[in-house]
Amino acid sequence: MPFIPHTPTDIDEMLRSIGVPDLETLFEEIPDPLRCPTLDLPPALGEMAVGRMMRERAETDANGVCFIGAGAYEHHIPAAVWEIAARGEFLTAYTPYQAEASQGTLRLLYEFQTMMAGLTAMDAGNASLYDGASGLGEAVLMAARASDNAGGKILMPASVHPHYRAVVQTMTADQDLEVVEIPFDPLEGRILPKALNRFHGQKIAALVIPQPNFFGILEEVDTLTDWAKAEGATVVAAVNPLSLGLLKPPGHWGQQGADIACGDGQPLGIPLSSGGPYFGFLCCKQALLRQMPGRIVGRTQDAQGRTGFILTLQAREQHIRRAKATSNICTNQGLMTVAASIHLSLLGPEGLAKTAALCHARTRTLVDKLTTIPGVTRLFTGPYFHETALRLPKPAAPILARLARLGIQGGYALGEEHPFHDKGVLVCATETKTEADLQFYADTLAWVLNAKEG
Amino acid sequence: MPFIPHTPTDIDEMLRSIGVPDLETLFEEIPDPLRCPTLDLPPALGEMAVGRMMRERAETDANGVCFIGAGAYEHHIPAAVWEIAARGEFLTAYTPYQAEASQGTLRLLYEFQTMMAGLTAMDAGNASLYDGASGLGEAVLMAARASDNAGGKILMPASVHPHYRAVVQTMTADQDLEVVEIPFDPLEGRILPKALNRFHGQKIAALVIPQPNFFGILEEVDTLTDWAKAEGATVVAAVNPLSLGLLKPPGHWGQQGADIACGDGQPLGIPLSSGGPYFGFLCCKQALLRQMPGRIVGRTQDAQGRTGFILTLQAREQHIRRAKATSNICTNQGLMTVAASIHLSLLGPEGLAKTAALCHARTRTLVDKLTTIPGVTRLFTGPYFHETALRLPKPAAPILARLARLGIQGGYALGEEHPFHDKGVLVCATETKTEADLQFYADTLAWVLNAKEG
Amino acid sequence: MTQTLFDASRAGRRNAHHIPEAPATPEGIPERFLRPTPPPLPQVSELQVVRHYTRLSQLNFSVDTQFYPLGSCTMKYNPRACQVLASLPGFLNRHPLASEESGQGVLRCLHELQEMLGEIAGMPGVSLVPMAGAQGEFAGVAMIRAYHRSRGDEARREMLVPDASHGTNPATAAMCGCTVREIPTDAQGDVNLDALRQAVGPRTAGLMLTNPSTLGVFERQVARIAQIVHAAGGLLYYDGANLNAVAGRVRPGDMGFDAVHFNVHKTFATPHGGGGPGAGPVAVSERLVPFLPLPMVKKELDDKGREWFSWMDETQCPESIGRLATFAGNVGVLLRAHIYLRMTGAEGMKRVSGFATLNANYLMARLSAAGFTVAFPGRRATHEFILTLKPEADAFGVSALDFSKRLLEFGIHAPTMYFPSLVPECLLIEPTETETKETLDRFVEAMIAIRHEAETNPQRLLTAPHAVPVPGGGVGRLDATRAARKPDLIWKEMITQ
Amino acid sequence: MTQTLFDASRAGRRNAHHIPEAPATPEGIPERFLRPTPPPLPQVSELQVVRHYTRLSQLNFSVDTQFYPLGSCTMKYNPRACQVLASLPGFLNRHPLASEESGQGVLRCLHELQEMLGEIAGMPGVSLVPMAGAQGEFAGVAMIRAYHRSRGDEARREMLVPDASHGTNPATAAMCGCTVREIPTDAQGDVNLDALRQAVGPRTAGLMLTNPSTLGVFERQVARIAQIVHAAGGLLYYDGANLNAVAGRVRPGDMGFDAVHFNVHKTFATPHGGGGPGAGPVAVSERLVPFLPLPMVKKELDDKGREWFSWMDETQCPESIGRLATFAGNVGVLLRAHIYLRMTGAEGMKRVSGFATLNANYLMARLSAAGFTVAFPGRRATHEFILTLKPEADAFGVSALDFSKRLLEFGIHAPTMYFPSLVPECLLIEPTETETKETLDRFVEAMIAIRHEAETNPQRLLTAPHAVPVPGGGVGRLDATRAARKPDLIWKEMITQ
Ligand SMILES: Cc1ncc(COP(=O)(O)O)c(C=O)c1O
Ligand SMILES: Cc1ncc(COP(=O)(O)O)c(C=O)c1O
Repeated sequence: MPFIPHTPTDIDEMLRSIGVPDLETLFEEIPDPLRCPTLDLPPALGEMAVGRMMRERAETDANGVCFIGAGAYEHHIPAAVWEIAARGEFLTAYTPYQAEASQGTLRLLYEFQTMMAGLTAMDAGNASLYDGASGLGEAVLMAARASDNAGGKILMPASVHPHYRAVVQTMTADQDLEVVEIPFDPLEGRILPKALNRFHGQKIAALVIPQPNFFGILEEVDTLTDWAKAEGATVVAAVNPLSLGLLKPPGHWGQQGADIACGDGQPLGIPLSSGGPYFGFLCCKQALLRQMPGRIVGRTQDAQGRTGFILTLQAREQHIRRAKATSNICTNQGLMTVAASIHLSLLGPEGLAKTAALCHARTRTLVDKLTTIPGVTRLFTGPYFHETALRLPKPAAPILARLARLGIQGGYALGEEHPFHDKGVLVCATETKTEADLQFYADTLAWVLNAKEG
Repeated sequence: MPFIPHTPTDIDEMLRSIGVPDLETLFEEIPDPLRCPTLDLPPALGEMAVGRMMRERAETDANGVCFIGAGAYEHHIPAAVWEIAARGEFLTAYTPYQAEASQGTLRLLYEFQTMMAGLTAMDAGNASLYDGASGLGEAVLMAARASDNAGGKILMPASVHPHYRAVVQTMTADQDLEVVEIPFDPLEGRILPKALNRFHGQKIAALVIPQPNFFGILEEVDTLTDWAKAEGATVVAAVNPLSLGLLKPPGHWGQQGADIACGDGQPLGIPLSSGGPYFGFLCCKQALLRQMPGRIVGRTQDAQGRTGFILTLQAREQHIRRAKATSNICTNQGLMTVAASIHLSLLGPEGLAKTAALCHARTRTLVDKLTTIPGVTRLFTGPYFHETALRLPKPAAPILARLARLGIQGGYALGEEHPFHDKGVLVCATETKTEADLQFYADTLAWVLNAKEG
Repeated sequence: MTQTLFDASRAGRRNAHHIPEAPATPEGIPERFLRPTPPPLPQVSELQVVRHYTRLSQLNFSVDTQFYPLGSCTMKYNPRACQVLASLPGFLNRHPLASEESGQGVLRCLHELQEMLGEIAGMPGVSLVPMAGAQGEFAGVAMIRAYHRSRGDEARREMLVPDASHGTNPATAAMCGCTVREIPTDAQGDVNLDALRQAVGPRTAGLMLTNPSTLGVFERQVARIAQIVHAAGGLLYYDGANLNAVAGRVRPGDMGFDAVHFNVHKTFATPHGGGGPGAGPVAVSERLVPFLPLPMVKKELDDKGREWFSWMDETQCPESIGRLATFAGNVGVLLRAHIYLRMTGAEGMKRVSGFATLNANYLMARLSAAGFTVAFPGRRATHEFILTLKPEADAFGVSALDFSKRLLEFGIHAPTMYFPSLVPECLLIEPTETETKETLDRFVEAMIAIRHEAETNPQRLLTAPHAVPVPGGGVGRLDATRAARKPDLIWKEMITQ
Repeated sequence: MTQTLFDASRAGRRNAHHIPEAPATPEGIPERFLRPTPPPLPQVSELQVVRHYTRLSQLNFSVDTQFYPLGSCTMKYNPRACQVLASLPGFLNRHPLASEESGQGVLRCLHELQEMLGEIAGMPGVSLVPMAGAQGEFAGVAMIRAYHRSRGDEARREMLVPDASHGTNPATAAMCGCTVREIPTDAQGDVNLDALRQAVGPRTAGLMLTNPSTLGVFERQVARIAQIVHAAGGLLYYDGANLNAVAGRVRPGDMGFDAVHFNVHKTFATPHGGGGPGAGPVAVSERLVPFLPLPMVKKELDDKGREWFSWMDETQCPESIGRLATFAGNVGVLLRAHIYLRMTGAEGMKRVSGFATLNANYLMARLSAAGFTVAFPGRRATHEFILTLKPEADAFGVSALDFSKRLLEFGIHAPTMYFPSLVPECLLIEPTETETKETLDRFVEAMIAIRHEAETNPQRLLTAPHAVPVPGGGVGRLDATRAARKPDLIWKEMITQ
């Protein structure tokens, strides 16, 4: 059944060539006591039956109108993106070890690296990491290794996505790294540059700067970058790539720019898909190139001088350097970079900029509408991109549950990560939302807040 | 907007090369009085907006559990079929006029012709016609041309699908052809061979034999074929290709076999899609080859002796023969043959046979279940394949409307085409229906029949 | 790759996950109805199937991979949005005979399409049923005949067609029981009006005209032509295959025509699928409305004022020429056209014809400047134009076919060859509006390079192609004569296995 | 094709239908936060994009188009059903933080997958979070460290790995703050037990073992190894990359292991996507359950007795090593694995390992009979085996690399080269269970032909490939040294434009 093409004749002939009487003999080296009885798995289903089952399950998973962001964003994905990205030749290839038989993937990755370096205003980019959070983990490890202040503190703003911080925590737990949290200003919802003063003169390996931050607020990236560079620290920018259609790219922050830019590529054509697969991207300045984790594609030539592309700088990687590699990463999120490349090419500079601008405008309208509801106010005063925190007059979680049942995924309850903000909700409206959607949300929220409990 | 890549610079340069001041000058040959004002079309929508609109519309189009057949059948389509058939290189090619640049389509069509000829037990097949009904129209015209009794009557059983008969009527209306209807036996629901006796010795150009017929009933194909051949008539078989996994192929009917086999290819991997695109297939015996309408692909060689495929016998076609062509058909249903070829290859002989057998078994079970409901009986006594007619105790149309609102498309009301059978309903259960589906239908029908009007 | 899937077949190989469990012998079907052995189909694994057909696909040229300037075929970009949205499960899974209640979404789309096509045609009636251009023609001519018949005018059985017309025109006329009379074209590419005047008369059923014509020029006397034919009692059929050149600028109805078909797989960018499915909806003038083929979609308001869409059939349209399809035609294709039109709008349609025309005229100007001979040098190109390679053929002994085959090696699909047949050694070139200037420039360079080669090494052309840019380089020039002489149309080994 | 999409870019070219109307300047964002000029992205039409990437795709070898016997990577057929069903809109469009009520479908699937993987591993705890094998390893080693730490045993920071191990094993250990100690392999391909006994001790955190090993043999002493490590207080990590060979026959848990990762993109046939996404779920023994990475899916019965699925997070699993992904890992990939397992079942899983092993042993037998040197001739192959081309290298001056490059020209992807590095001039060959005997026979023929060529015309190998079966024949052997010497990693002209 499982896609095995052997006919009875094939099997006979093959066993005869090998010189064994039956298939089980091929397993004779497995010690008997280790053999397991038949596995207790659900019975095998034919494709038709499994199809019906999965369709029924997928149908129960309706999203409603979604105003949640918090690290994953609903965007319009042009139809061409996945029609092309899912072609068998992209989908069913392996990592391009044999360059001459993988020019499709390799050339595409070179173009992808170029686009990401262009977006972030960096000198180089890799061919993807797992996702935004683990990408930040890699970036922090890379910064710690590469920093002039290696061995120093890693400054991590509390305005970074809580899951990103959790992943960095997991990834650095067994390293001798001191990750220090910097609190955000409870009024503005972002790091006040003066909050850094107390670290002045301490050995700072790296400063992480989120833009926009978890609350959607824009950090004072120039000031923060300049402060860090003055301290000799490596600056790690954690950015939303779609926002870079509009926002200043990390490479241009402050006087010298950030050193490393990372983030989650999901907003660039990747479906929400309950959390993955997405992809992490990582770009850096020239000087840090050889500290970069992950695959990197370079341009080269064949003997006739024809241009070709190939995996390069492999001396950084686990299969060559083993315990001394820059990371253990092997398989990354290749196919997602195919989709992102197609997505970015279809949008172009103007498309990306306008999408970002429209996301911002939509969220502004939403905030305007929601904050006319009595008791609903903005939680923070800082300028925001396409997401921001509101305070409801009641605890947020039950209200959001109510909204969900009415067809609105109304946002992310801040109380989950910031218990002191149990009335806080993070809302986001992307370009996918119409004026009517925003009004629907506002009307429904007003109604729910007014309604008797139950 | 509509996918036009020209930049302002391009336009300037191009106009300069042509030597005109502006684009409108290129239309100067159109007489002014003929120019129309701006069209009154709905405003252009971006892809995101049109996507949202279409998704909303598609969501209103739920089928429920479908027991309608009547010429279009719900079957399991393996996921691989359309994943491969929809590849750009198949999808966006034209008719393979340049053979050397179209070997994909051409080789596939050669394989398709082979599979269809194999299914029908004929000597040759064409590369598709529009659909089953128009295919029967072409087959009748072909038979009339080719018959030893050219100029004679065309015998058309009333057990042929009413829409097929209607299309033959349209297509032969302006030809000097006499199409004579043969009534079916009201008890058995099929042609009794003795009904033909009155045509004995008349000049009969062709006899059409449906298998299964419109009511799902199996005709006595051997006897009918032998009778027709004895009269010198050409036998045109109109068959369901999926049934040929199980049923005797037209080429083996009677002593000599049918001369032409046609039908609708929809059951071979084509979605229901509110009626199209499907495809018509047409196969014939060697002797009739040069009377066949439509594209035909043949095997040939290049100068080095390498095998290649090419459109052939084009002297039959409109672009060569013009008014004397075998048909006016040009564009056919190419992509559907890609899907059908993949579908048949995935099923193989055993898959097709078992699918057909299971359809039959499911329908038997359904009929058993439904006819235990008081007042529900079989309308005809003849043996059936996977569809048959029932008589309800009340007029069928309102009952079916009720069922549809309860999530069951319960069948086809015969009253639409056969007013005297206003309580008749044609039901079909394919392999896609589970035991639970059948029971759901039976329980719901019993409830509806019992319920008070309203 | 020289394997067919039949070579790969092995007895007993099967894809179990697609094979349902079924009773061994079908109860209730007498033996005489049954097939004694299973049908001769390939026995291959799913991976073999996927690999085989994926590799086959790569052997094709297509719009998605190559420039495809095939004249009269409008091989422009087929938007993926149309493809994806027309394939939504709600549309794909609906049975054609399911309740109208469960089809309001698709029926609304089809009704909108009817309205939009009527507006583009400038005509009051539309039927979407015809499944390709040729069937649209059939519907049109059948309606014309029905019209005459309805007036008791049985004598009108002669259909006039210009000599440059597409083969489907005369073939259609013949299928509708008409005799065909060809009208010659003048040196400028226009219909010869004197000849037309002589041809019309009481036996004239009508005239079938393609405009822009198949010669790549706009028929300037179209209003006069309509007048002449109408005055003689005939009706006018407009072959709309070339509408891409004029949509949104002139309308067949305004030009005096009585019926027109659209090739939605041309003007409205539905994919051609290597030979279909297309769709050939027809629009008609007032007098032909009663005869439109069935079914059509009707819009009404229900008692609550909501729009309700339903099918119109024989009972409502007793004079209809009848049905042309088992159900409602190629609905899925029509949906793609509908989506395309909703994305394009009126202004977009005008841009389509504008830039299709710009590209054709640019290409014509550049090729002409490069020394190639255009067939109608005094004329503006429409969305396409004709080159005659007669001078090259005379000078170097190479034909339009040789040029075409050599173009394939440059990764460019050949233009339409030898049609219309009036122009010797002709190539009918249609770049379409979705191609860039750079692509057109590359085409010009290729043509110049090939002509240079024709001069210096004609043998190279005569034996082309050697290797086209497909995996493995493809086959060389195929022997068409051999194919026709002893037709090998099926893999006999499979059938007799 | 030598064009990049950047060459094709032209200022002002745009796909208007994807560009929303938006305010020119974003109100409310102070200027200092803004990008002064739009980002440097290609400006190309949709047709250019589609054509470019479609043509790029055709330059790849892939399972869908070629035999791909890449050892250790299990390049078997990726069922399209898994692809299509995991891509249903309900799954694709759900936000990771949407209400659990709106995710019962996907959560049920993930929970079933947890259960099935636990059964296949023979272990009680499963977390699906790790996004590839290497991250699964990280989770495993981090859990081992957390376990020791939880017992106050801070000294155990040494990780043992066989010298033939995959590079991710030592790299992972290092990321988890361990020092790595390599254990040698004996001539039979088994771990050298004496060396192991000497290595273990109070600093031993654990051992990472791949079984079947990367040498293509089953580690026969695995029970003894487990005993030795456990007795010394270490834990055992099972690199499950090669489970395709033994799934359904032996279980890591039964062999005494404490943690294992699955490469679902290998054993469970999820597509590798040219480099991911994969997924590397982990299963663990009882003692490691508290440390599993978050989140996991929990099943409960609600008050009406209905199953209810929800996420378990830090509050319920305080000892967890924490999070590894922003959300729940590569859910879409996990769905594909789930569907595959639901189609396969227990019997199917056993058939998978059976036929993967049959194919490998057949290929090994035939190549051996043809005179090639297998690395461990006394052993059964598992799902893969190693050939050493040392004799050919010595005799003809050609390397495993040269053989590999020449194979590409036969339309066969090369096996894994030069891994494991213990075996000189090695090819690690994994045919997988989904390939036919005919394909294996063709591989043997190709190998024989290439060896013959090595003898008669070694230069042909040394300069291979000249033309691989992709459109245009592809590029020749690429210069890796040049690439590394002066890295050219981005198209600078684009950025600086
Ligand atoms: C001028 C003209 N008329 C009619 C047709 C026939 O259209 P179809 O192929 O859709 O039947 C064509 C198609 O090539 C054409 O070019
Ligand atoms: C033996 C072995 N271990 C670990 C890995 C790493 O798995 P992944 O690439 O999924 O991170 C691989 C992948 O090639 C492998 O072969």
